[in-house]
Amino acid sequence: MHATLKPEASTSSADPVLRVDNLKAYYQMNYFGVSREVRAVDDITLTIRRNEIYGIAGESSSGKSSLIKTIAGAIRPPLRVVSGSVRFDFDGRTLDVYNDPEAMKAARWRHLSYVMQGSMNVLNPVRRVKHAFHDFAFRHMGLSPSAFRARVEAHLERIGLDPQVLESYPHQLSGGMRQRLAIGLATVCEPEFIIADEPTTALDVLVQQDVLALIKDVQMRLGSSIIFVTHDMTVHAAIADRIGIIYAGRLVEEGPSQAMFEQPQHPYTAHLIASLPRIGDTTRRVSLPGKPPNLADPPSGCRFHPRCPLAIAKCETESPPLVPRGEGRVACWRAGEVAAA
Amino acid sequence: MSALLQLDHVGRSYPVGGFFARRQLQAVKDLSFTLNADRPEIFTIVGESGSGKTTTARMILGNEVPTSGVIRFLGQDVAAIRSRKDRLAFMAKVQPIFQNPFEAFNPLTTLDFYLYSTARRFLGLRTRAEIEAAADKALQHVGLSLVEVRGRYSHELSGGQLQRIAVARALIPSPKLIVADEPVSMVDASLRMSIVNLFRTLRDDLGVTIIYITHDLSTAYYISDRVIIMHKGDVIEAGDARAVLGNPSEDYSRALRNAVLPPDPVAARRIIEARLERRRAALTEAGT
Amino acid sequence: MDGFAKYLARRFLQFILVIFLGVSLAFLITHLSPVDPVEQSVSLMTNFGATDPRSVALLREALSELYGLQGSFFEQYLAFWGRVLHGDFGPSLSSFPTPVMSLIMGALPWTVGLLTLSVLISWCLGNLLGALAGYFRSNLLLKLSGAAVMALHPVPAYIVGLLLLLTFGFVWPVLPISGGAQMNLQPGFSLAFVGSVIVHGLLPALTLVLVGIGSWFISMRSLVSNIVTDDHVVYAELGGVSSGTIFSQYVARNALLPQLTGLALSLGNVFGGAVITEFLFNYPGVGRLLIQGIYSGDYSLVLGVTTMSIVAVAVAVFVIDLLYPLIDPRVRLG
Amino acid sequence: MFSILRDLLRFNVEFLIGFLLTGTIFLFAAAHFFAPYPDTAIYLLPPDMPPSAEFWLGTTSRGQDVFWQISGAIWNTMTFGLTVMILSRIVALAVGMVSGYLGGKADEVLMTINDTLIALPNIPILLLVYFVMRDQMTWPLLALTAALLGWNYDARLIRSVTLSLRNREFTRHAVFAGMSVPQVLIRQHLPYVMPVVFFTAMNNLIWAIGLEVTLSVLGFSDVNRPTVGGMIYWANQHQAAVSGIWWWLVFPIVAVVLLFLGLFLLAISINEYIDPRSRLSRMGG
Amino acid sequence: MLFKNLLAAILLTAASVLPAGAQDFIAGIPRNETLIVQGPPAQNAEWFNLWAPGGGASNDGLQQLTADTFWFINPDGTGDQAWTNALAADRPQYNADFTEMTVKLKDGIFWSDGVPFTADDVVYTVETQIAHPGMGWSAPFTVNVDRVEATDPHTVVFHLKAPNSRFHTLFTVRWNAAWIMPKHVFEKVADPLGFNNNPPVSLSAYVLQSYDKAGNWAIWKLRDDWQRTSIGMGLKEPPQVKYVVYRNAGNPDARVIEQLNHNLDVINDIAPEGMFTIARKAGDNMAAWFPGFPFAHPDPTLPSVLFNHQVKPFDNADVRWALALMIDIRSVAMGAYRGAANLAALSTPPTGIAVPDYYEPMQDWLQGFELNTGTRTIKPYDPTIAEQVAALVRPQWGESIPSDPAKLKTMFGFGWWKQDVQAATELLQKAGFTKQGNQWMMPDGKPFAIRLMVEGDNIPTLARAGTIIAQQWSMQGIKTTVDVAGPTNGQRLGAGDFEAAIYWSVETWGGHPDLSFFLDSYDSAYIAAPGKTQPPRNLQRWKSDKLDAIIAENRKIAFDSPKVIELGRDYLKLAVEEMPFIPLMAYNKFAPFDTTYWTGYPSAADPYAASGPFWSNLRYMIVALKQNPNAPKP
Repeated sequence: MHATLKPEASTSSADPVLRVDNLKAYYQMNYFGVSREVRAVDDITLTIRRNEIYGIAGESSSGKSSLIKTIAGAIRPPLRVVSGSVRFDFDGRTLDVYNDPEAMKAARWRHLSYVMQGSMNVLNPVRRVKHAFHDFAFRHMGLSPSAFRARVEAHLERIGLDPQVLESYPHQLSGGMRQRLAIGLATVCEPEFIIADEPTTALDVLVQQDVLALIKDVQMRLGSSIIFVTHDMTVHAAIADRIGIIYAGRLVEEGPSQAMFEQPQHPYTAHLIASLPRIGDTTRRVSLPGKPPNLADPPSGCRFHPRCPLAIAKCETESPPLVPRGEGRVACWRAGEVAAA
Repeated sequence: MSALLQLDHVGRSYPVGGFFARRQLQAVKDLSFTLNADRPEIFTIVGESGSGKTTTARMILGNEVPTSGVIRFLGQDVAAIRSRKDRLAFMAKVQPIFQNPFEAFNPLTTLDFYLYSTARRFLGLRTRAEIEAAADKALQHVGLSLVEVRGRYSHELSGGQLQRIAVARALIPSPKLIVADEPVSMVDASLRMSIVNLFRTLRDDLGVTIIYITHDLSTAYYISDRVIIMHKGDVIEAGDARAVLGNPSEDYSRALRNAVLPPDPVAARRIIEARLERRRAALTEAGT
Repeated sequence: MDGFAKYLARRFLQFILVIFLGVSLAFLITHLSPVDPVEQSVSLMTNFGATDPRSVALLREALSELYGLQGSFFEQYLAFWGRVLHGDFGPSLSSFPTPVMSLIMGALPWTVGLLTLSVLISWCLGNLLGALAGYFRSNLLLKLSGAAVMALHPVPAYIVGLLLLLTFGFVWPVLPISGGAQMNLQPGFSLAFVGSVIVHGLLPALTLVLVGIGSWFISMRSLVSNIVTDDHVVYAELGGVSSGTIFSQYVARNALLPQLTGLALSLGNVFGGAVITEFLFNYPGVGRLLIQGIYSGDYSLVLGVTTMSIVAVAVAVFVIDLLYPLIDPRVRLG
Repeated sequence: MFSILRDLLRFNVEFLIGFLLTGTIFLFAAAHFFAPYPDTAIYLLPPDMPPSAEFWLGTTSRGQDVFWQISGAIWNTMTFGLTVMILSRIVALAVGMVSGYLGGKADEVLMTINDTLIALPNIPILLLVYFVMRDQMTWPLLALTAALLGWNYDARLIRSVTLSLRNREFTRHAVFAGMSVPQVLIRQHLPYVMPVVFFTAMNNLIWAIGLEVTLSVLGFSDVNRPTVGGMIYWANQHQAAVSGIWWWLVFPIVAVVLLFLGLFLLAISINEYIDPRSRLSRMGG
Repeated sequence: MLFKNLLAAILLTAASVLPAGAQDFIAGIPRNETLIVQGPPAQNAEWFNLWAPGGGASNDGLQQLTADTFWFINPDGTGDQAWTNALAADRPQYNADFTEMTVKLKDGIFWSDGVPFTADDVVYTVETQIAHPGMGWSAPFTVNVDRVEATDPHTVVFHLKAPNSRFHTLFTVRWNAAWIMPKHVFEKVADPLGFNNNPPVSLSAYVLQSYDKAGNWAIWKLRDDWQRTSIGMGLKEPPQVKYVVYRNAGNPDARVIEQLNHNLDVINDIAPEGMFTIARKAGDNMAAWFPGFPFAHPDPTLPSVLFNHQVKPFDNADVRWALALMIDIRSVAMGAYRGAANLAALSTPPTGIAVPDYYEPMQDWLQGFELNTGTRTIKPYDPTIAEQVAALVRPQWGESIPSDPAKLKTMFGFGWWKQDVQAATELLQKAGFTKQGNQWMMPDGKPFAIRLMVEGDNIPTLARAGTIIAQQWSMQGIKTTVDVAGPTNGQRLGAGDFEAAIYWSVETWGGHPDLSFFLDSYDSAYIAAPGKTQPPRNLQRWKSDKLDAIIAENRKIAFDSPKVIELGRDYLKLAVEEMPFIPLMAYNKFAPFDTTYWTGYPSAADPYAASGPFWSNLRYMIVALKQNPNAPKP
């Protein structure tokens, strides 16, 4: 095993680069009298350390995407931050995403970059790719135009892209190339922190493998922290140092990936892992009963209880707190019993 | 043995490219296989994007016409079915399941309308009660009931539920063949297995043959009877699913097989690590 | 390239077909007109003098022969196409025997100059304001100018022109309200003449700009408000790209592409003249010529103008279709 | 239906203002049915009276009450404009959707017709048709003619929307659910096309009213029927603009602008309401 | 920022350009030597061939200022002062049976290119036109002239195909006439019909200076040898108007604005309201036919309600009379002209010599005229209409309206028919009509409805009159709709494609009592079959044996015979009895003059010449104008 690929998290440093405290972000909608409040991010606290890949997992509309958008400061009405804070620590300076907009704007791309889902649409379709690099990165680099160009080309080569792509229009590139380009764009300034929203979803298996390797490569080289979202547990298994499981807007379990796959603490996590098919195994997989909760009207108590095989009376009334357990944290009244089940 | 579906050296090419540089893309090349009418099975087509698997599905459904070869369904040339009456008769026997359940249902149309329309058009039912009974019966097959669906819109249900409703709708005319194009790729992992399990039930209990089109080798392995692996329009490998997927013989199939990330951090990391090593080696080589 | 050639051939065929159908329709309608050019000439020549009924009959006969209006409808139609293919619309009936073409050519520079400029100005201004208003939604100045444009939009051209005419010709008489240039000034590229043309064009041009700006504004604003929610715009904002760059390179640039088709159509329509504005300001353009032609039953003239306009619009659409791939990289490269 | 109206009124300021404006003008226009004098009657009142307590909007040089003239004129002009708008919307919808959905030969034929009509210059054609029809040129016929000239550009827009809908999965799904072409077009595609229809409807209405005024100014109007263009026509005949009878021209224009603003606000708020995106977010999900 | 810059740029441009725009109305021509006249837009502006169709500048000064012929009649004049010998040295001389006309020409007249004008030009004019059908006077020459000869350079003899005592009228200008062609120019041309005659040589005092190819203006300059023209010979002083500018001044509003801005000295036609605006705003700088209300100049044409006698029930004189009696002429005068109408009960325009020859002497007859309604006889004439109209306009115009009935008659007309609904009812009943509720039914049981055709905005006052008459008839139970015919008006009138129309079928010399100008064409021989085109004048297709007799009699006598007036009166009486059309008034034109630069315009008080810009008689006004000493100095 290669030394740098140890699954153990955060060996290099333990100081947090991102602190999310009691973050609540709700969709507050009012359409012609239909008022709805969707608690997409409901009281989430987490920290991400330097040089760490933190994966966020959960099913669709669990709020994982809203969480990452809120962290990135990429929210638009009707999604609003209700309370809590998102703070980054760059160069010893603390930046509150929602209190220092100017400083945040200056820090973007230099310290903090973003890889979006659907790389198809993130690049301006009517301009050549090189303009995107110029617009996003030029002012941070302090280089002459030609030196900048050289730097960008070198960077692209390093991630396995022909610098010729700079002269292309986005739609001329394949999905895999675009996704690689998006990662190239996000890393050209060598930021400390990268936010990635479903970076490999909708990619073919071979390309996905390639892109994951690229992300890992870049991360190791730059020593950046990455927070990324995907519903695909196998992707988390492949590159996340730690994983946070979101269910119905809440963080229900968090822990080092190895430990989580070996011994999930929350019944939902356990189910997610158990339902994964694997080649060579045709034993019948059971699926989770019931349907995902409606965030506009979530279940009482533990939000997972209607679908939980271990649910007891207490789960219906009392919401379990997220408490440390083992190497991570878990929010479940019967956390100890999951592994046994 | 009578053939339910027979593809005989089927090919399909498109003009592609932009305004000034057009060329022909051979999306499917010389594809042949036969499904037996007497023995229902799950026949899987595995391939990445651009492999031609979706084009194949569209040709089988009659949405596209092969540029070469013939597709016969119960002996009839699919491409020759033109009149609305014949189309309806054909559609009663061959039904699709689409990739994205949120896309497959118009968000502004209630879900039950699809069920009712199918029942009315293919079963010739007229009264409200008959139609609802048919819809309910089909929903029961997928573990739902009309009460849960009536008057609902697609956004009110989860992807897994929608996909099951899509299956139920396809079942209403008692089709012989269901063509499912990437039916689980947009469904959450936790719900994916419920759909896949459903296909098994359909095959075993209702005797429906299913063409399952996917890029996901693990679910393909999980439910398929037979499989073909396509790459850039060509069939790379074909045969019994367990044999082909468990132990692929062609390079491409093997690469595909090896790219599947296992749900195990140690093993998964090893795959990424190996890929990374190759990348670095390639870059170093290029650098020197 | 094979595909492109095929596309070109098909598109060209359609282009020809559009012109053929359009001109034929115009021919049909003009020839159904109840205004008889012979009668118009007869009444012009007899209205004010002592008239002997016998000589009127004689005159009518002579003119009818002179104007070449004998022959069946279909024969006239064939003869018409025969002439048009040679770029000739025949003699004008109300200005016999001056060729229609030379009448149109006399009026065309005026109209083309006036309308091309006004269309371009209103297009640029409307799109700029619309894009700004769509992007900077909360800017008060933009909101106000938007409201002004919106209020102006439904006001008919005639009223806008009349208001300008009254304002600058009557209340504050500083601008010429009639004609294309100062009287007794010989046309040419002299400073005096060009200056005079510009001054005379100000009010009609302003009318056209004010009238035209609204629809560009509205469509651009709605295009922009759709584009601002596109991923690439959101992404650029997340990338800390300056709002000026986002506005010009990410928003306006994308929104302008569909507007180009509209611009081409408007420019094609230039050849039909601006009937009301030219009528009001007595501008010596094609629009006024057209009205005169209609009034005097000069269907050669009307048909000439209409045909020119049809061809111009068809060409404009054809050209923009051909140019579009050069303008929009998505179409070019698929 | 009523609850939609209530929701719109309660929760959308734009709709409220638009509704009030349009409603007021509509009531004002409808009031002409109860006018104290027939709207074609002339010289019943002292001419040229400026706005006053007795004649709120003054009187014309023809001895008509401007208030009641505008009332009838707005009604007639609106009827004309709306007729043109609705007729041309129907044609645009039918042609655009059928052309976009069916594609192929049908599309080529329809689009060639469409392009031909785009190339035809409107004003001369309308004037000529007016000449040809003369006495028979009643306003419904004129509206029909205008409608036939006014749908083509919008049909292209609708076609492009339908074209993109045609390849959506739900369209194919609908076909496999046995829905017929009209069912697919009306049930599945129409909701997505409606915003385009509404958006273009406003421009079309403006165009139609502008056309009515243009024809009237050029002297092509039925003088027996008061319209906004007709009022301008008669004001011109009496040189109201230079004679200082400003109320004869200004008030009808103000009424048209207010009416348009009202309709525009209604259109954008209804558009927001029926827009699939907004409907979906309203429904949740 | 952008807006500010843009705004600044616009303002700056405006500031620098606007004053330039206001300066120098006509390039290079002194304003105080220039008369600016409203002309029509010239289509085909480069066409100066007056003798062939082709549009061009004919009415933009070409015929008014450069063409000449034998005689002129001033339509506003009376007696001998109305007659002018132009190219002819004397009045026309006919032989006894009117088959030969001899014209003596003045000596010393030259074309503007220095070629002398001779009898050969006249002969050439007639012969060339006969040889080229389609030329303007080709048809009347062909019909009338057997042979023309120049017996000496200053004598022309016309040999006619048939007796015609009015042949000279072809060469007598009221509005225009057969103009003499320059033989030395046209004889070099292969096709006189296709020749644009650009630039034209002039036979009169002015010559073309420059013109707008777009047809918006044409400028004429006084000839250096102006004395060598028929008009110049008679002048004692040189004309002060050096330049005449015919310009298309746009719509009526623009005309008013331009005159108030002193950019248009002579207006041809505006609405009464525009006239009032000028009167109000221009103050002393304005002149008009009447110095105060009603301002308007009455043209010798007679707007009437025309009926198509070939359409039932308009063939019935009782119906026509009933319709006439339903009209309240005061409302018509007020509505059409704001009271400024010169009303006419007789079928000839109350202008020029018609006043002393017809209107004044026939007042007694009119007052005594009795109409049989079927149940009784009434005397429908109301001689006090002028006073009644005066009373209606006095609130607005106050003291400027005189109280002397004689003066009022010159302003508002001599009288008209009193509105008499009862008599109209009786007449309709006599004609077999019945009334159901407030709706008249025709004898065949159908509702009596009328489509009243008007031309529209070309002649707004008549359209306005039409709407009022329609309203009055409608109120009396005959549903009348106004039908705007626009440019098709002339054709529809000619083709008989109308029921009733507001137009005129009577035009006179104005300055001469002979009515043959229109009356000759009323001969029943010329009446076209229904649907066929009727030659001009008898648009109502009135057929009457008595009328035919009058026409035949009139043809036999000489133009200047005193019997002409007697026959005229016979015709007028017949027209009152049969009411073939309802005469309304003279065609009053509001044609104000700007006196800032020029004074001495003709007026009701001094009607020395016609003043309508399109009238060829205008030349006599132009040479008589005097510079205003108070004009702004250039």
